[in-house]
This record gives sequence, C-alpha cells and structure tokens, in this order.
Amino acid sequence: MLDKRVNSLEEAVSGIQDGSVILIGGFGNAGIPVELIHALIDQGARDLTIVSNNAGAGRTDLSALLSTGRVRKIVCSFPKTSGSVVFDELYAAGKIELELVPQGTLSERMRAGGAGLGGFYTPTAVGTDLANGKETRMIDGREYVLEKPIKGDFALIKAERADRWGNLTYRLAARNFGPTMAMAAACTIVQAREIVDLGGIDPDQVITPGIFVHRVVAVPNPQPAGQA
Amino acid sequence: MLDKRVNSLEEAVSGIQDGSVILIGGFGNAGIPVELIHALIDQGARDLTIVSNNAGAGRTDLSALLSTGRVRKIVCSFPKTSGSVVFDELYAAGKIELELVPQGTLSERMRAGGAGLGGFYTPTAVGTDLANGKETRMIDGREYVLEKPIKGDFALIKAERADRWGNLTYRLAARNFGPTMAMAAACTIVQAREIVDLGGIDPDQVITPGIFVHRVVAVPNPQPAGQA
Amino acid sequence: MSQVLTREQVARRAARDIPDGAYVNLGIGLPTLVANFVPHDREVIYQSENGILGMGPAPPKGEEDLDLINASKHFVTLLPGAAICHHTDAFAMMRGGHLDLALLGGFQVSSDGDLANWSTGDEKSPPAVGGAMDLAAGAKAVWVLMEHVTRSGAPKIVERCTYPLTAPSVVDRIYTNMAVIDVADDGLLVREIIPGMDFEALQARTGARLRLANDWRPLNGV
Amino acid sequence: MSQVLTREQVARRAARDIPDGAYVNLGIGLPTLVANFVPHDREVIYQSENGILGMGPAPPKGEEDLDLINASKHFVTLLPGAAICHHTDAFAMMRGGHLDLALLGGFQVSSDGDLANWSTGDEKSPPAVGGAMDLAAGAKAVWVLMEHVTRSGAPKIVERCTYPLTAPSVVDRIYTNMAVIDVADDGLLVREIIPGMDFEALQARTGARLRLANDWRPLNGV
Repeated sequence: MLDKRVNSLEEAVSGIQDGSVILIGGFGNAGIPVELIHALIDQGARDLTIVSNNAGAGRTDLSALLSTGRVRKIVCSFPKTSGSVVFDELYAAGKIELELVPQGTLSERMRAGGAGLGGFYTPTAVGTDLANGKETRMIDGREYVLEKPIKGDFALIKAERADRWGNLTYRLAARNFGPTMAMAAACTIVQAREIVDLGGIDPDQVITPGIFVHRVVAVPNPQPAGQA
Repeated sequence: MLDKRVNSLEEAVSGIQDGSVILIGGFGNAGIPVELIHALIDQGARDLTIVSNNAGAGRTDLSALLSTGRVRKIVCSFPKTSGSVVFDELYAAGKIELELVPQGTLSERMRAGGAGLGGFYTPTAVGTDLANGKETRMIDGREYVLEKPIKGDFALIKAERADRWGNLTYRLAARNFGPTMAMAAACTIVQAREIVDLGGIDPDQVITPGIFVHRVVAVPNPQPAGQA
Repeated sequence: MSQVLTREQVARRAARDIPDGAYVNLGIGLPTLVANFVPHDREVIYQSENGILGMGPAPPKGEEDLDLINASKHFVTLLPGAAICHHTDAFAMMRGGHLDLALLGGFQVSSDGDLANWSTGDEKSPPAVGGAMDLAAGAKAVWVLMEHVTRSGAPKIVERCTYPLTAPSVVDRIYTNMAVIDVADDGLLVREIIPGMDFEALQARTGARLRLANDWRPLNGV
Repeated sequence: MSQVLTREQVARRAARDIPDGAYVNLGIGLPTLVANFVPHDREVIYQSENGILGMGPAPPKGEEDLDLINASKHFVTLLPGAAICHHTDAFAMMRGGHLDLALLGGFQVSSDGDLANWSTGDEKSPPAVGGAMDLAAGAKAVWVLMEHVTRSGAPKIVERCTYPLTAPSVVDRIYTNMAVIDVADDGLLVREIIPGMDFEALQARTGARLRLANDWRPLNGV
C-alpha cells in the first residue's frame, strides 16, 4: 500500500541531514509551512542551504530557523523586507551567505531541476549585475543568460488538502512556489490542513500530482507566518 | 469590457493568414478541436505549418485538413498510427514535410516559447538520430541537447468550460497539450463545450488563465475526432 | 509658477492611458496607486507575480484573507473571473510577453530606456530584486512612474544610469510629476509638460537631451 | 526440451518484480499486459504520458469515455486517487526521474544497455517516436520486455544495436521469453533461464556475451 501519511511533524522531518539543500515554500507570509519549519528547528539539522523567495519576517518560522545559526546559505529573490530583522542582522554580521536570484529565474531553475533539464536561456537579468560572470548567448537576435537547475534534497510545502498518495490542492495565493518546489526535491514533505480519502480530490482539480510528494502530515490549524 | 467570446466558428478562425504556424491540441482522438479544424478548412488558409502530437486518424478533422493539400509541414511526435491513412499517403508521395520531435521535447519547446525562454538543454534524444546536427553539451557530467522554442501564430484548443475572460478548464485526458499550446501562440482560439459567467469557474480550479486565450467559441456538442 | 503633480496626480494621469481590456502588472509603490484611478468603464485585469490574475481592491477591514496578498504583501481581493496559478506559470506570463503593460517605479531611466529600479548599489544593505527584472524584460510595454528629480534635485532621467540596471532598453514611457515622456527610437520625446513650466525648464531638470513633440500638450493632473 | 514463455508469461514474470507503491509507465505492446498480473496486494500507480497518474483497467464495454485513453490510445479508467495533468507536466515526471520504472518493448538491447525500440530504420514508412525517448532517458529504471530472438531467429540482445537508438545506456533489466538478464556495469548477467534450456543454448541465441549469475534460478512463467 502506498501511504505517504506520517503521524507527526517530528516524523515528517526525520532524516534531514546536515548540509542539506531545503526548498521552503511561501511568498510573503502566504503558504509558509510554519509548523514544518519549527519541526526542522527541533530536529536540529545544520549547515543548511535554504531556497525560499524571502528570508523571513518577524521572529517565527524562517526567521526562527535563521536565528539558530544553522543556515549557511540562503538562495532567494527578496531577502530584504520591512520585517526581515533576523536576516538583516545575520547578513550585516557576515554570518550568512546570500545568492540573489531574480524571482522568475529562481522559480524556473527549480522547475528545470524537477523536469530533468540541464539548464535554460532566459532574457531576465541580461545586461545587469545579476548576469555577471554568467554565460550569455544571442538566439534569434535576442540576448539570453544561461541558468542552471536547482534541486533540493528536501522541500517543505504547505498545502490545503492532501490524500495518502500525496495528491495536493492549495488555497489561493498560498499556492505560489509549492507545485514547483514539490517537483524539484528528492523528498517533498507537505503539511496539509486536511487529509482526505483517496478519491476525495477530483482528478481534474489536483494541482500537485502525488508522484512529486513523499510525506504528508496533517496540520489542521496552521499558525500564520511572520509573527513577532 | 474584455470579452473574448465570438459568435461563430467562422469568426473564431477569421484572419488566419497563409503561411501561419498553427498549434493544434489533442492526443489520439482526445482533446482534438474538431469543429475549429473544420472551420479552418472552410476558411481556406494554405501553406500552413501544423504542430500537433499526431498527424490525424481516419478522414475527418486533422486528416481532412491534410487532405486539402494546404499543410506544407507538420511538426509532431507520432505521425504514423494505425489510422493515419491520409498522412501516410501524403508522406509517401513526398507532399508533406515532417519534423519529428520526441513528445516531451515537443511539449517543452512550446512551453519555452510561451514562457519567453530562448532554449533549454534536455537529456531526451541524446545519442540518437533525432539529435543529429543539434548542439550538445555536458552539464554536471550528463550530456544534453539544446532545443529551441516553438511559437505558434495561432493555437486551436478544445476546452470543457470557459468564461468571457478566456479562463479555461478541461476534461480528463482531453487536457493534454491544451494549456501549453495556449501559452505558446500569439492568438489562441478555443472551442469550449460551455461558456459560463465570470466567476463560474473557481479561481483555484482554472487550468488555463485567460491571459493565454484570445477567442472563445461555444461548441456544446463536439463531434468525436478520427472518424472514417 | 509651475506646480508639480502629487503622487496621486501622476497615478491618475497614467491611469488614463491604460486601455480597456489590458493585462497589467503594477509595481510596488507609486504604480500601485494607479488602480484607484482607472476609469470605471474600462475592464483592466491586474496580475500579481505570486500567481493572481484578476486582482480586485483591498478588502474591507476585518475581511483580510491571509492567503490573498499581492506582490507588495498587501491584502487584496479577487474579482469574479480571477484565476490562481503557481509562481512558475505567473512568471511565464511575465517573461513570455503576455502582459500588455508593466507600470513600474524607477530610480533612474536612461535616454535609451534603460531602467534602474531595484538597487541603489548600497553595499551595506542586502540586495533584493524580486520580480523586477523578469517584469522589465518580459512585458509588452513598460511605463515608469517616478518623481522627475530626486529629493536633492538630481535628475532621475539620465543619459546613462549610474544605479545598477534592472534591464536595458525596456522603458516605453515615463510619467513624472513634471512631464510625460516617450522613449522613442531616436531619444526622449516630451508629450506633456505641467502648466507653467516651459521646455527649457524641464530640460534643465533632466539629465538627458529631450525633444518636444510637435503636438505636445499641457500635462493636466485631472 | 525447453518451452519458451508466452507473451503473457513474460508479462507475468515481470509483474512479480514490480514493488508495492511503485510509479510505473507501461510502454505500448507487451508491457501493457503487465498490469493484469501485478499481485493484488501491491498498490502500483500507473502513469500515462498524456497526463494521467493513477490509471485503472479498461472500462466495461459501453462505458468508454472518449476523454480517457492511454498512450496506446486504448480506453482506460481512473482509480480513486488519480490525478490529471497537462502534457508538459506529464513529461516533467518522465524526464525528471520521478517514475520508478518504465517497462518498455524493444527491438534490440545492447550489452551496454542501449535501447532501440522506436524505429527499424525503414525509410519508406514515416518515423514515429512518441514519448519513447523521454521515457527511456528519464525513468529511474528501465526494464525491457521482448522476445529473445526475432521471428527469423536473429538475436535481439546484441553487442551493438543496428537499429536507431532510443537512448544509450539506459536498460537495467531484460525480460525475454527465455531469460531474465540484468544489464550490469560489467555486462549482461543472466539471473534466470527457462527450464530445459542451458546457459550455452541461451548464449547461442544471444548476440552479446552473457555471464551466468552464481545464484541463477530457473525462470518460471507461473
């Protein structure tokens, strides 16, 4: 029987090794897997590379993870926000490495990782500092930058509904990076507000097919992200 | 007011010029926009390049279009099927040009066209005749082939439900190439079984967002494809 | 004596030019105000990089939904006919040339239409780019809304940007608190100037050579 | 005297090795039969390139749905828990290494695991590749199910494929009507031979050098 459900947040994040690359969903405070991040903090893995659009706000979730000092590097598009107090301190102190990637390129690089591609040519960032040192190429009269795939060892994702095969739906703009990160990680770990029986999600309405998901844990009342 | 609905199949295919590249949805007989194809035949555009997974079956729809002699070239992955009688005759007579593309590469090339990418590296077809003459590259120890985007001047798509902004849903495996082709064409023309009011499709359940669609015509009782 | 436009007036002026039925992405800051001023008889579809097409106005207080925010992380609503997609598809819309218009803020715009709007090059502050580069490179047309000069009076329209570029040669039109300027193939063409300011005065506040359109008009903030 | 396996017996033998919970794509022809023989206590998820995950068996006559076909264009059903996706996502599954297993037919397999299964190189007939190359290049493991020799008795397991390749160095295991053979790093390793056939007889019907595994067993079609 194929059953991806696990009984606890602790079990959900078990086996995350030091040095892992972890993709963490969310944009602003929507779609952030708050409970999984706190379980990861409790689990204790260190020397992590985190790929996430923002670098945390307030003091909880991603900021709380950063403040443990266990994140070596963050790959993101928009680390500096009004609420990114923890990241700002670490960055100013030289205690965290930052790889800044344009948001669409970040998302597309993970998609390439998930889709088995070796890289792609994008017009984004051509002629800017963020293309410095990158290979460029003229194709049909337009200049493009070569970008390489990003793969995660793990992904932490927040979904609305799941079944035991790992099929997922999301709620509104909390979907954001979830479907792409799920594809791009060797082990995709999902917290879902609700786990339904097989067949409880209309096949036409599945957003992430279960093949991209490896563990599902129910978190019926998730906490909001970015709290003080 | 943004209203993509048109009142007739004739209006839906108006303005398709000779020499156009037309993406036509469908896999086997599922998802083929039969009525739009017959409207295109009536419309009379010639010297066409058709991009579609198969090359028609039976004597109707895509086969009927091919038999008009107005298709110069077909780009597809699987032209030869048990029912591809019309294509087989044209091909044997040297009356149609064929560009054979592995199915996933065909789909990915159209996606690249729709997503504004200049190309991508795929492992598919490496070391085979279908990579002959194509640029290859080692990336992280694996060999890849460079593939270029495909864009359509038009796409003909079959959907289940649409609204006047062009949002679409599809039914089961009739979805196939629809969402990707919709992204990849300058003018995407859709036949939908039903046109509903704005708000009649749950925002979380839209499969093709309206931005990728330009004309919608209602065809409440579409004919099956591939008839004799 | 000339009176420069308020931020609201700049937004109002730009709003007048958004065509009915356009797909539009509004950047953070001044561009966000534009939605308030689009004439009610036009149906404009707003896209947000986080996967929303068909954004509506801010919700009434107390009705905010944590799962419905825009790129500025402000609460929004959905219009009937809205669609949700994932991030990669949202950026396919942006990069792939599907948006009719991106209205963006700017630090500097050059006479070639180069845009600098993501970084002041301050090494102390961590850089943040978000979706600015994708949007600038990908939208069918890019309009920049900004003050004509900095607080200290330095021109923001320049021969060559000194701030790090967001994208080269992408800006089509500039709406400032003093003028409306097209970025044409042969340089900057002034379409409108605020009443009371003459061309020479505008040129004096601009770091690149301007030309005055034959059919130029007074810029009315409405 | 040895009795070669029927097509059904080959399918039945391969089915025994499919693990519980595996994501599997079954190629056109012989591999399609495998689904009929997977033990009922195993939950196997079948993927089809046209956007189906969780395919069930063929529908009863009269209950066919025109919108539910598999890669062979035969009517199928959906299991509870099935998911539909578009073609590009379906091939992301295939190319991206998400499928545990692809079971494919074969014209030829080489001792290096090269697979030829899409074209006989016949110039008169139009070529057709479908999803064969994506699947062969992308699945975590590729098993080939085929007759051991052609109708005229020529070996289909060869040192070097003479037919056009589908993908080089991808086959992990071969199930024929005479043997089960692993494609190991150091060559072809025979795991099972049909009763009554000895290694030398198998080698004589094979165009590449075989080695016999120490723990080889008789191949029972069950």
